[in-house]
Amino acid sequence: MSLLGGGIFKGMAVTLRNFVGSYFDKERLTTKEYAWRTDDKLPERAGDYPKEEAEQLSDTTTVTHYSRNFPMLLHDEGEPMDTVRCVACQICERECPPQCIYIEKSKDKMERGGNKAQFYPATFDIDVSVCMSCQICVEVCPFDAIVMNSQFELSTPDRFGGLLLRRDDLLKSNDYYHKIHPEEAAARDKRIADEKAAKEAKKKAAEEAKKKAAEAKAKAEAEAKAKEEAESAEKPAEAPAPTHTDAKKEDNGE
Amino acid sequence: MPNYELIQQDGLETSLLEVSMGPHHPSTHGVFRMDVKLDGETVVDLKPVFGYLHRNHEKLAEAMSYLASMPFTDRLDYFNSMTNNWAYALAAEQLIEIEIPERAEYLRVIMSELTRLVNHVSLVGFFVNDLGALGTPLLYAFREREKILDLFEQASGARMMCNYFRFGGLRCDVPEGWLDRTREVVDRFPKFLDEYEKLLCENEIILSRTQGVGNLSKELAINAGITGPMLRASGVNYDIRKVDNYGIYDRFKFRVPYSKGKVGDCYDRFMVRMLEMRESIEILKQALDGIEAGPIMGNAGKVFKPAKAEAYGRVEAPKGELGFYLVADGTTQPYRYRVRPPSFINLTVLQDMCIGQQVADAVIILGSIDIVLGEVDR
Amino acid sequence: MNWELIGDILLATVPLLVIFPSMFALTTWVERKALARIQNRIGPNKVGVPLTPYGGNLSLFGLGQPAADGIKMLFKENIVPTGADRLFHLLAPILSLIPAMLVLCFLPLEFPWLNGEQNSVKAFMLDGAVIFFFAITGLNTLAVFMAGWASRNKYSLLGGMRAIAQMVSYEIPLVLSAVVVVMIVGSLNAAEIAEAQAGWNWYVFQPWGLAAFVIFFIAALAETNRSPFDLPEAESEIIAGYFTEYSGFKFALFFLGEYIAMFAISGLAVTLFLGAGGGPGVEALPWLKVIWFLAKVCILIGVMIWLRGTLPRLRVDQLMGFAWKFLLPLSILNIFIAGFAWHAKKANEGTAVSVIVWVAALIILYAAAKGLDHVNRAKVKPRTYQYGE
Amino acid sequence: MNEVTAFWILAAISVIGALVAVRKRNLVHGVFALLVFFAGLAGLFLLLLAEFIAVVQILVYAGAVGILILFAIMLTDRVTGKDAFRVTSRGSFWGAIIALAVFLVILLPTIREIPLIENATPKDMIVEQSSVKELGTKLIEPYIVTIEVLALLLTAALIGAVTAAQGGRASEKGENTE
Amino acid sequence: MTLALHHYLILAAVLFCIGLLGAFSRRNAVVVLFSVEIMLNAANLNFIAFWRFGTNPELLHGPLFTLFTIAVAAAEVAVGLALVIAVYRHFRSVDLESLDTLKEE
Repeated sequence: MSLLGGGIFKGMAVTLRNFVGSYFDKERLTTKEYAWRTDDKLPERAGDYPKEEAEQLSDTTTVTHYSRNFPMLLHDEGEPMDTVRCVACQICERECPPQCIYIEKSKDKMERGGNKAQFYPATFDIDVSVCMSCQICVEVCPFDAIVMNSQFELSTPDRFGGLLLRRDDLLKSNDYYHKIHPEEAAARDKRIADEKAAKEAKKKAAEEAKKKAAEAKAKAEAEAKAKEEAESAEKPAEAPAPTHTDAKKEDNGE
Repeated sequence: MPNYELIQQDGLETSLLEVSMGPHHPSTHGVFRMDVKLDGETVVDLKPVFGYLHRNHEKLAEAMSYLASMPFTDRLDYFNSMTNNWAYALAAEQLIEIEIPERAEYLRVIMSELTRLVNHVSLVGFFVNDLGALGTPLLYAFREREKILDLFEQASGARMMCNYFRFGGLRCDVPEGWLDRTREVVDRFPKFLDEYEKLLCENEIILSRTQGVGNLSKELAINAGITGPMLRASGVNYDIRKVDNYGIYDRFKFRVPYSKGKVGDCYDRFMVRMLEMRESIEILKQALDGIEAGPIMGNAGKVFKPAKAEAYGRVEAPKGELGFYLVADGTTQPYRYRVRPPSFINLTVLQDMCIGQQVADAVIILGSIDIVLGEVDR
Repeated sequence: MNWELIGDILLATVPLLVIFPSMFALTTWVERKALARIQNRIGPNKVGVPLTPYGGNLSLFGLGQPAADGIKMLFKENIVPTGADRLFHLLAPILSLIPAMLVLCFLPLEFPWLNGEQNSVKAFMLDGAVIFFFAITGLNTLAVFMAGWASRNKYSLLGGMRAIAQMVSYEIPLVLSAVVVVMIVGSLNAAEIAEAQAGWNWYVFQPWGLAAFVIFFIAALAETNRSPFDLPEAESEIIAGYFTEYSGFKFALFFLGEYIAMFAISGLAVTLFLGAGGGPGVEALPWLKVIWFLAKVCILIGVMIWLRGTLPRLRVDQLMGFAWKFLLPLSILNIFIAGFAWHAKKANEGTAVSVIVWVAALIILYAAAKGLDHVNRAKVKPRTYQYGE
Repeated sequence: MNEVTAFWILAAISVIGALVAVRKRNLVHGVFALLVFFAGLAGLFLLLLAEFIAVVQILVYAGAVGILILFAIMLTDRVTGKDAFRVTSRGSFWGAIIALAVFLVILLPTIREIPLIENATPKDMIVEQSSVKELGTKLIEPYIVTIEVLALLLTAALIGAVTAAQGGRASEKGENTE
Repeated sequence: MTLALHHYLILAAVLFCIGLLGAFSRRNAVVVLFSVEIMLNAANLNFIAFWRFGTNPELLHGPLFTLFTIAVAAAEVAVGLALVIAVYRHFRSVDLESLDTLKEE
């Protein structure tokens, strides 16, 4: 025989425990009071609401290092458009599931970071009202040019243009990327560095091999020459054949 | 003016009241409509109307690459994006020879069982909310759900639309320390469940509101193709994790709770879910013990281009059997893409369960079916 | 003109019109805050005294929230649905507030500035205060019906009909449990009932009084449409019941009426069972009586909020069954037990006898309640489940 | 504000309430007008120092009878409460004539009696003599048989009403009613 | 001017005749029930008035009789409305003029 209304009393005990616990137990009260400003002041006017970028990023209650929101374009140190990684290959545009990316290739080519001159995006628009933050563009990008931003305060009074992010809005530095996603950025940079190192190593190896080959060739030639010279001392010596630029060209073409 | 139809009942002649509950109604769990004919408070006829959230999911998928559909599967049952991803990945992986690394399999199980916890705990909260509690159980449920969603966010970058699974593995590895945090959450969960059970399972009002309400017989449940906890609440021992042993479920020891009776009512459906959560915790503990370091992506190529074939992949989603049927025609896009949504098929018996019940019962019966309109309407 | 009488009336009514609406404002804040804490939230915490031009503001734990809500309600558009009965749609909220305000007069609040001897509210020293209370609260039903019918909305109509059925049914156990006290005191006068309980002689300490108090409190919850009997406003079923179509100030009036009715009925419970203004220190400082009275009312309101945070609601047939098959037989039995206990006490004054009577009455009442519960909910019990490997 | 003003106001309220109740086409409006009439009458009872009767008037008429009539309207007519057919009956003209005649017939003797009855018992005495306790004692002692008969009548009416309203069908079905 | 018995008597007469008018002129059975209630209440007013202004108020005849009337009236309303509902169920109408089966069939 159970107590009359015992289940109700048990439930009331649970709610009472939660009521009291919410004042003492961090585990129970998981919500946090949302401060308007760090200096605990009200915003000066209603239009103040979309916060400054730095402030948004410092607000770790809403944004963690793992959050992804909308894509952005990465550029390396220097002027954004001079160092943008994107080469307007349009793979992301093709793969984007909701098709929110629009890219126009540039007419001319541009050289970045000592690499071969490539196209750059003349237009790069992302309609974030359509984007669903799926990160597929990031996955398919072969140049590590597009990554996810965690900025979320994008509210705007402009109904049509306001949510269409243009190329210049999207361009963010690699430092910024490191700030918002330190682990991911470090991993990515490491991978790029590894790849680059691997490439360098390969290049070096190739160069060395070439050098060796050239040396060998030169040697052989020299020997041959010597031989020839020995054979006919009248003929003048030829310039050595190996060229640095050729090797580089070959490497870039991979 | 509404249609009134004269009816005879108990010798008292009254007129029927036609109420269109929804699509804007607090307890239809989205944009769902029930055209209810009421005799006083009793439901004499009920017609479910849906399609308000139709997004052309299946046809869209036929016009884009296999991978591009993956984020869209998140939006089917937006409570359980991980299991949706898994079902789709399973189907696609059957189309092509692909090897899934060990660590990825373990993480898939962990994610899927965490999803089950998320779904069941909030379903119980919503259900009790439909019963009329002022959100208290729901908010306790959401408090716990938040902790799991934080884990999802750390792993995949998003809380709900995770888009985490890939053909042949997972998109990325979990960050450092994630497994420890998960273990902490999992270890604490039973304590919360005890409290939750104390709050709900013995409450006289809940008992008398749910028992004998929304009866679904075993035969009807089987014939209507009901799956998941709802089928088990009607007394059928059927769980795809046991039947198919997909993934690595055969390595874990767990039990499947099901009802003793031949008829399942709302109380059974509620309790089966409560008990399933405990089993999920067991699986999670075993999986967290068993997981080892390793790669998370197999030998999958960059371009997914299967040969001509058909495949059907199904998982035990928290709501029931979630299946994806794919027909490949040798291109990078599926020729046919079809979802078997558990919510939709479980919803088909709504009318049978509701007729003769009170209008307040119709609401909780709908709640106990556990539908998500994103999946019903696709 | 009888200026003295008018002065008395003003002195008696103006405090009521000040105290209870301000308590209403405070209660909405307390309720939101308490429910939030029960649900592990924070609740209103921003609105306070806006001093933005002077740099910063006072948030005061969100105490400004009721004022902000009130201002918002006042300035909202008054929407009357097409096809609604405009006159009744307007009258219903007013009619729901009037009886609630009116019955406050019958509470034995002994304001120190009044020169009445028995009942502080001299102007309303009615002989049949308790029955007047029930008569006037009964009018609330009409307001609810009016709102439900005039809105020309099916949910409103359903809610209105539910409300009527519920209020009419629960009035019976409510009155029957009050009858016990009236019977023992031998008066319907609230002041006399309060006086009879002076000096910790509260009726809630008697077994029949305890039972009557519990029945009264449950029925009061139903009368004021509080959880778990909030079927007329069941959000998950019929949107907001009879005030689905109300917004703005009319809704605020309904809201106010509902809370004032809560205070009134809690006040009656305090009068009947909890010793009215009695409490420590009232002999020395008579003005403490008002404080004690209001404090007890607040405790009852707190329990109502606590219940609201815990319980789901009943179904219509269960609600009716509970009133007619559980509360009604129990309260009738309670009347008999009260009569027997009273006679037993009168016959012999010994402590032993009174203790035996006390315990026996409690056991009988509990057994009866248990038996009724068992009969009513024979099939309802927790189940066990089997597991497939 | 003295008693006379109160009387005229209350009289006006009850007469208007009664007239509207009788003439209004919309039945629900009619019921609420009837309730206004009852309330006005309760006020008049208070004016006549019959406090307890006023309470009972409100409790029974406004609380119970009004609700009962509303339920009957909801069960018999459309929920709009509008009369679907012609309001007045065939003999309404003659009805009005008869009503007027009756009024005159009642009124003439009343007017003639006016000078005879004017001295009333003082207020305080009435209040003292008509307390609820006094009324209860009277009800128990001389009228105990009446009240028992009344209780029987009410029970019979309750059973009769339920039987009549439920009709033959429910009794055939047996104790199926929840 | 002071209030005297005749004020109340005339008021009661007016109310009674309004009730009579309603009972005679309306076709809806429910309205006829209203009218009967109005007449009964007019009579009650008379009882109370005579008690107040008459001799021997300590006997409380007026209030007691009114109490009984109210009880009987409540019973009458309950039965009357039950009959109205029964009639409605049978004829699908509460129009008193259409309830003439005894006359024509």
